[in-house]
Amino acid sequence: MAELHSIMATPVAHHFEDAEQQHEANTLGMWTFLATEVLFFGALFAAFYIYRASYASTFKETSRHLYMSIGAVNTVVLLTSSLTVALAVHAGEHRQRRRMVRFMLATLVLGLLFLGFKGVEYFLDYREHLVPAFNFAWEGDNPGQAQLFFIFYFIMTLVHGLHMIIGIGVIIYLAVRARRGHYDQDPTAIELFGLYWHFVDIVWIFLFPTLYLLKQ
Amino acid sequence: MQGLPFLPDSASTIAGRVDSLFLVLVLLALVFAVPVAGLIIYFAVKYRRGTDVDRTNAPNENLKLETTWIVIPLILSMGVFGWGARLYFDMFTVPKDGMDIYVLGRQWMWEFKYPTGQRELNVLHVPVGRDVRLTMISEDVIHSFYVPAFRVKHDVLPGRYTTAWFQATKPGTYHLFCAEYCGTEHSGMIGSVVAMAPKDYQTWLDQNRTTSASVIAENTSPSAQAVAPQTMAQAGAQTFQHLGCYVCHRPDGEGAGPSLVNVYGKPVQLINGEIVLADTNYIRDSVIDPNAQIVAGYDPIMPTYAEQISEDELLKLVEYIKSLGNGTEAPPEQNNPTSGLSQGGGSSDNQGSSTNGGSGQP
Amino acid sequence: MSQTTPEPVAENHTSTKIYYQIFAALLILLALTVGVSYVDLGAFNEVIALAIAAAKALLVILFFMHMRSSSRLTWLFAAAGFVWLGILIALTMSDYVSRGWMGR
Amino acid sequence: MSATAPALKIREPSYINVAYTAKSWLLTTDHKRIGLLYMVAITVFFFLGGLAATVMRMELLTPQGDLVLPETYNKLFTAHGTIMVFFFLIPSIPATLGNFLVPIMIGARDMAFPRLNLASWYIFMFGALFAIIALITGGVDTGWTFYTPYSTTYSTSSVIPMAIGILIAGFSSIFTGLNIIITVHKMRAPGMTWFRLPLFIWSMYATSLIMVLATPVLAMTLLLVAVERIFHVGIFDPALGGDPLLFQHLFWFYSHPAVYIMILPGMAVISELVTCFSRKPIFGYKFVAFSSIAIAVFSFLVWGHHMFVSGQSIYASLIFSILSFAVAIPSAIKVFNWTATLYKGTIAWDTPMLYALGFIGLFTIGGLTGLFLATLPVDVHVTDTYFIVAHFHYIMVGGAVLGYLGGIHFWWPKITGRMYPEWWGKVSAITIFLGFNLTFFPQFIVGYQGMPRRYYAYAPEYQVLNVMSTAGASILAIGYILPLIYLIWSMREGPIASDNPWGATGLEWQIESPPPTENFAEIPVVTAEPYQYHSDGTFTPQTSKSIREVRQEGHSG
Ligand code: HEA
Ligand code: HEA
Ligand code: HEC
Ligand code: CUA
Ligand SMILES: [Cu+2]
Repeated sequence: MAELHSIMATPVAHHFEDAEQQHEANTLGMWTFLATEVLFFGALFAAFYIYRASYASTFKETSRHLYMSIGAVNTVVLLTSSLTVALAVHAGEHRQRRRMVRFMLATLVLGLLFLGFKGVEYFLDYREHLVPAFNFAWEGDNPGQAQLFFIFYFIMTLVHGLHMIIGIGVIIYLAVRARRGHYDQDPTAIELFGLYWHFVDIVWIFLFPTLYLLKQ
Repeated sequence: MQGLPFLPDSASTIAGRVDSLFLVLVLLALVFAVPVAGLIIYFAVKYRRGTDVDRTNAPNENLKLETTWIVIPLILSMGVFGWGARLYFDMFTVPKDGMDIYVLGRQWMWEFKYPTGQRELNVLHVPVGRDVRLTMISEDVIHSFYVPAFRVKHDVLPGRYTTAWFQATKPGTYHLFCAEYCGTEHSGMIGSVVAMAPKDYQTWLDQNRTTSASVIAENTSPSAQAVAPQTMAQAGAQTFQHLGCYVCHRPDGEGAGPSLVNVYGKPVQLINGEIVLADTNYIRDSVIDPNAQIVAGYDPIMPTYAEQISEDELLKLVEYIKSLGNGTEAPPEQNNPTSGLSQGGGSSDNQGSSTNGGSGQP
Repeated sequence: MSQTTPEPVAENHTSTKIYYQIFAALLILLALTVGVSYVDLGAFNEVIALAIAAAKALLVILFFMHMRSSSRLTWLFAAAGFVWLGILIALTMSDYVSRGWMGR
Repeated sequence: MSATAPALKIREPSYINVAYTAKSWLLTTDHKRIGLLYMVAITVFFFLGGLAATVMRMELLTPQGDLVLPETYNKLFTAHGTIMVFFFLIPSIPATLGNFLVPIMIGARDMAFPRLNLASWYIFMFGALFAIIALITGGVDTGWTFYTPYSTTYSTSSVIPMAIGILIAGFSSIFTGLNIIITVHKMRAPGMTWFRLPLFIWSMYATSLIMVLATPVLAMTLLLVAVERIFHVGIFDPALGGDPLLFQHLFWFYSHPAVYIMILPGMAVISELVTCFSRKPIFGYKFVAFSSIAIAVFSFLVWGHHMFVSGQSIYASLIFSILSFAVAIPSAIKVFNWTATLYKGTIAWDTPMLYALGFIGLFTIGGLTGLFLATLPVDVHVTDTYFIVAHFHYIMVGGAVLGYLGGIHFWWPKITGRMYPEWWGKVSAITIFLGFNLTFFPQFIVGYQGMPRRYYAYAPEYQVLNVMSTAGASILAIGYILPLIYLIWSMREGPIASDNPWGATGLEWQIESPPPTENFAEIPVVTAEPYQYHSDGTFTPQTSKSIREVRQEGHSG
């Protein structure tokens, strides 16, 4: 993200030969960063699935305590935001500033909506005493294993949420500048943001079944 | 092999085999290191700047040479791997008919428990010429049981039994180290293994025939104090009583749970169709986390005992359930209430012995 | 990825259609996975849920993230993350699944 | 160091004397200056870590623990290990020489992402700040491996700041790796095809792959440790259903590849030195190049060899063992090709070459003893003994640190525009070599005899070898302090270096010493393979025209 700044300077930065080299370097850089992110989240998924394999029965039970409806709605919200980002990038590529900004704002709203739903869900979890270290109480068997599930649930969704928050911060910044016409010539920044946002969406695509659906 | 000054004492059946493999590796290392170092020095001197030697037709590549020095090390190292794998299997295949000793590791001391009831700190007495099986568990962090003279090492984990075995070949007193870093007094978590001729060992056993009530009382609940048990199995039988296991687990199988007679070491059919071996960890898990694996034909009604039972009691239960393996009660042993606790070891300050760092301790 | 040269604006409608189609497909897959989760299929629940998730991720990567029109190099970079994650999971699992094999 | 730079032989402002203010250093996006920022930071850390080692070795002079308290000793080796690994060796070559050289060697003006590069340095320093806080607030006593549940539940020391510090520094390493990867892919000058890349670049590229793909796992693992510790919830704690072995898997998934992050850059340097000082092309260029990539890929498949007695399934151990043997092959390829490069060369015994030859020898010993450890039954006996300590110091000190020092000497004229004093260079190289072997060879023996590591008091029969080791360490200390002194001295007083004092072929030698900020007035056209050293003493630089000629053509045309 730190690099967005230099990308924003429309003229080719001093160390690049031409705009194409710069564009390729930027997108490839973002993909590399995403590969890192895959393993960052991947470590969590790996740990989760190993515990899930060992404590299948408890984890199925705990999974039932999550609000699948909220999770599903949030999935729709995020998928929609992916669509709007894709459309914003498309508009940017076609040099349609107003359309681009509109889709970016839509993405922003959807992102906030996701966080809002997530907040509500956390609140409900809290009311049901499902928050480890704060008020965890488990009626059923194996409270230790149940707590393990919820620790992972919270860490995974919080790390994901943090990525959402960062994304929202960036899109606000980009939208303001886009309105002023900063990306009329070179919409690479929007494109890179799009890659990031889609990635965050993909993480959720895996989180949703992993946490909410494996309850049979 | 004994003659080589840099090798440590070799006093177990596998020690010599490990040493041979080690020496072969040394040889192999020399076979590669000496030519490499030799050639470097030779070239560096012969072709140093200013010397008048033939430098024409210096090669820059040679596929044959490259293949050679890929294939030869590969073959050699696969050979070493194979040899190592075999020996490793032998080192980790616990012999069926050894004698059992239970090992409890805690910050920063070793406790050894004999099925016959003896209990020692930081000193382990074993007979020469018999396979000794160690069933080990930690009450706090990871430790590692290491006897250099036996070339035996295995981590001692919290929450799970690990096993190691050895057969001593030479009477003597050997170092026992904790090899996994475990906190402040890690280097004080040492002791010794005393290997004795079978006759001496028997004498030692008899002299230290357990077991005073006071020692047992440390780790068992007050109700157990009334009758001082002698063997671990008998102590386990008591725990079995006062934790109420007997209510459901009756020898005739008439209770709510399966009979535990003849369970140990046999395959168990689980409700989800799996078949697992009823080993020490299975029994431990059955008590700590009963619903993880449900025996086919029974309801998951057994409560967990994770909060109420110490590792020490668990070991006794395991030994008790093992003793039911042949379908009879554990053979009664003679009660001989002399001191069962022989203190020892190199560590001077074992403050650890009074505090219990154990996770499951009541 | 490689569209650095602007394309004619007129193409707009046809080229965004695909995004809406993919979006619809994603929603259908979502409905499917939620539906399947109510049916008890034993171990297959897991397989199906993750397969559907993988399919969704693939759609996003291919179309939303323009992987379809990207260079081989980008493919390689995108795949690397997942392949390495596969290594992490597979080799770690190799320990867990085989722990019981030798009567501990 | 900026303010003192005297009038060097500069034809146009070099990157050093374009500006002298502190701001011009701290806000620079010039990869060369960032490289130097790193160099200063890691030098401080190296001596900090060395200081800890010095106290440790003094404690180990006698079998009883008499110099420091056991908890102090534990904090010392933890500080030593964490500092040396995460704050010295991992950033050492990639972030200093790598930063300085990668763009120049491929004919670029800067890294692909200069600001990210500067940000990496700040992230690194921010992480280092946490580590220092951890040390000041009482230190950490977990060992550099942070094994659970000791680190999460039982230790009472400052584990959290240290874990956070390493996590943050990890991101610096990720961004450095990312930068190098993209730079190598996208910034190569015309004519710089993959097979014309100097081998330094190949190795740095392989290193970067590991940085990018392994480090995030460490970051997440340390995050989990911190969460478990802060909130007292079980993640790896078996009392709450966790599995301590899972921590070990995740930790070593990073930390084994990380050892190749440490050695690959050393190999990168050695390939440059061996060719230049034998005046010969590298023997088997493609094998050496691809072996770097092979090491990077294989390195991810062997982490379980740190867990042979941990309670890991023995079948998993078998897999990890056989793969560990496999990963040795690419290293073997390198050693053999370097040796073959010497054959019929014209070998100059300059200081960098002494380091290079020392590297090959000591790395071979360290690597071969790695094979001992990959052999299951032998590892059962020697794991967690001084045999391990000797193994990794042979590779990390005898290998990586010697490589780093060799590289520093080799490129010193390019970096500073000054030569170091050759005589002192040789003296210190030889001192380090001798002191090193005296320090660490006895540890192989004492390790096989069974002395466990991380012991502050030990059985008396191990004393003789430990005394040798401590004696060696004091010689080693002198060997390290010497270069510190004469290199700093030479920055002001050293003889002025020419643009290409070694007559080397790389692009970095075809520009001024020290280089101007933009590196190249015009992007050079690469016309030759690397290492075109000819037997008659001449050489063909990688670009056919000197940069000045190119520039003149540019002016006239
Ligand atoms: C730079 C760092 C570095 C490097 C490059 C290596 C390289 C290797 N390491 Fe090492 N290792 C460490 C740093 C490193 N290691 C550290 C820090 C630890 C301890 C961590 C801790 O617990 O604190 C450790 C621990 C360690 C262990 C675990 C020991 C234990 O704790 O029980 C093992 C086990 O297999 C091992 C093996 C190897 C192998 C096979 C290689 C191979 O890559 C070596 C390859 C090189 C050669 C083989 C030499 C050249 C080849 C020839 C001359 C030809 C002949 C070749 C053949 C016959 C094949 N290492
Ligand atoms: C890059 C990595 C690196 C480097 C360079 C070193 C360098 C050295 N190491 Fe280190 N070492 C490790 C990485 C490294 N080590 C790791 C990872 C561990 C494992 C830690 C653990 O178990 O968790 C370890 C553990 C370790 C141990 C085992 C401790 C134990 O298990 O109990 C020992 C013991 O001898 C040791 C010794 C040394 C010595 C003598 C040096 C010498 O080469 C150092 C020589 C340098 C100097 C002596 C500096 C000179 C400076 C001064 C004397 C001070 C002057 C000060 C100023 C001017 C400010 N190291
Ligand atoms: C409320 C009844 C009840 C009590 C009390 C009880 N158990 Fe159980 N136990 C069961 C049932 C039912 C099963 C079989 C289902 C299962 O595996 O959980 C079982 C299974 C077991 C098994 C596995 C047996 C096999 O055949 O594989 C062991 C071992 C065991 N119990 C030990 C104990 C011990 C030791 C105690 C006391 C500390 C104890 N149980 C207390 C009901 C009980
Ligand atoms: Cu117990 Cu170290
Ligand atoms: Cu390793």
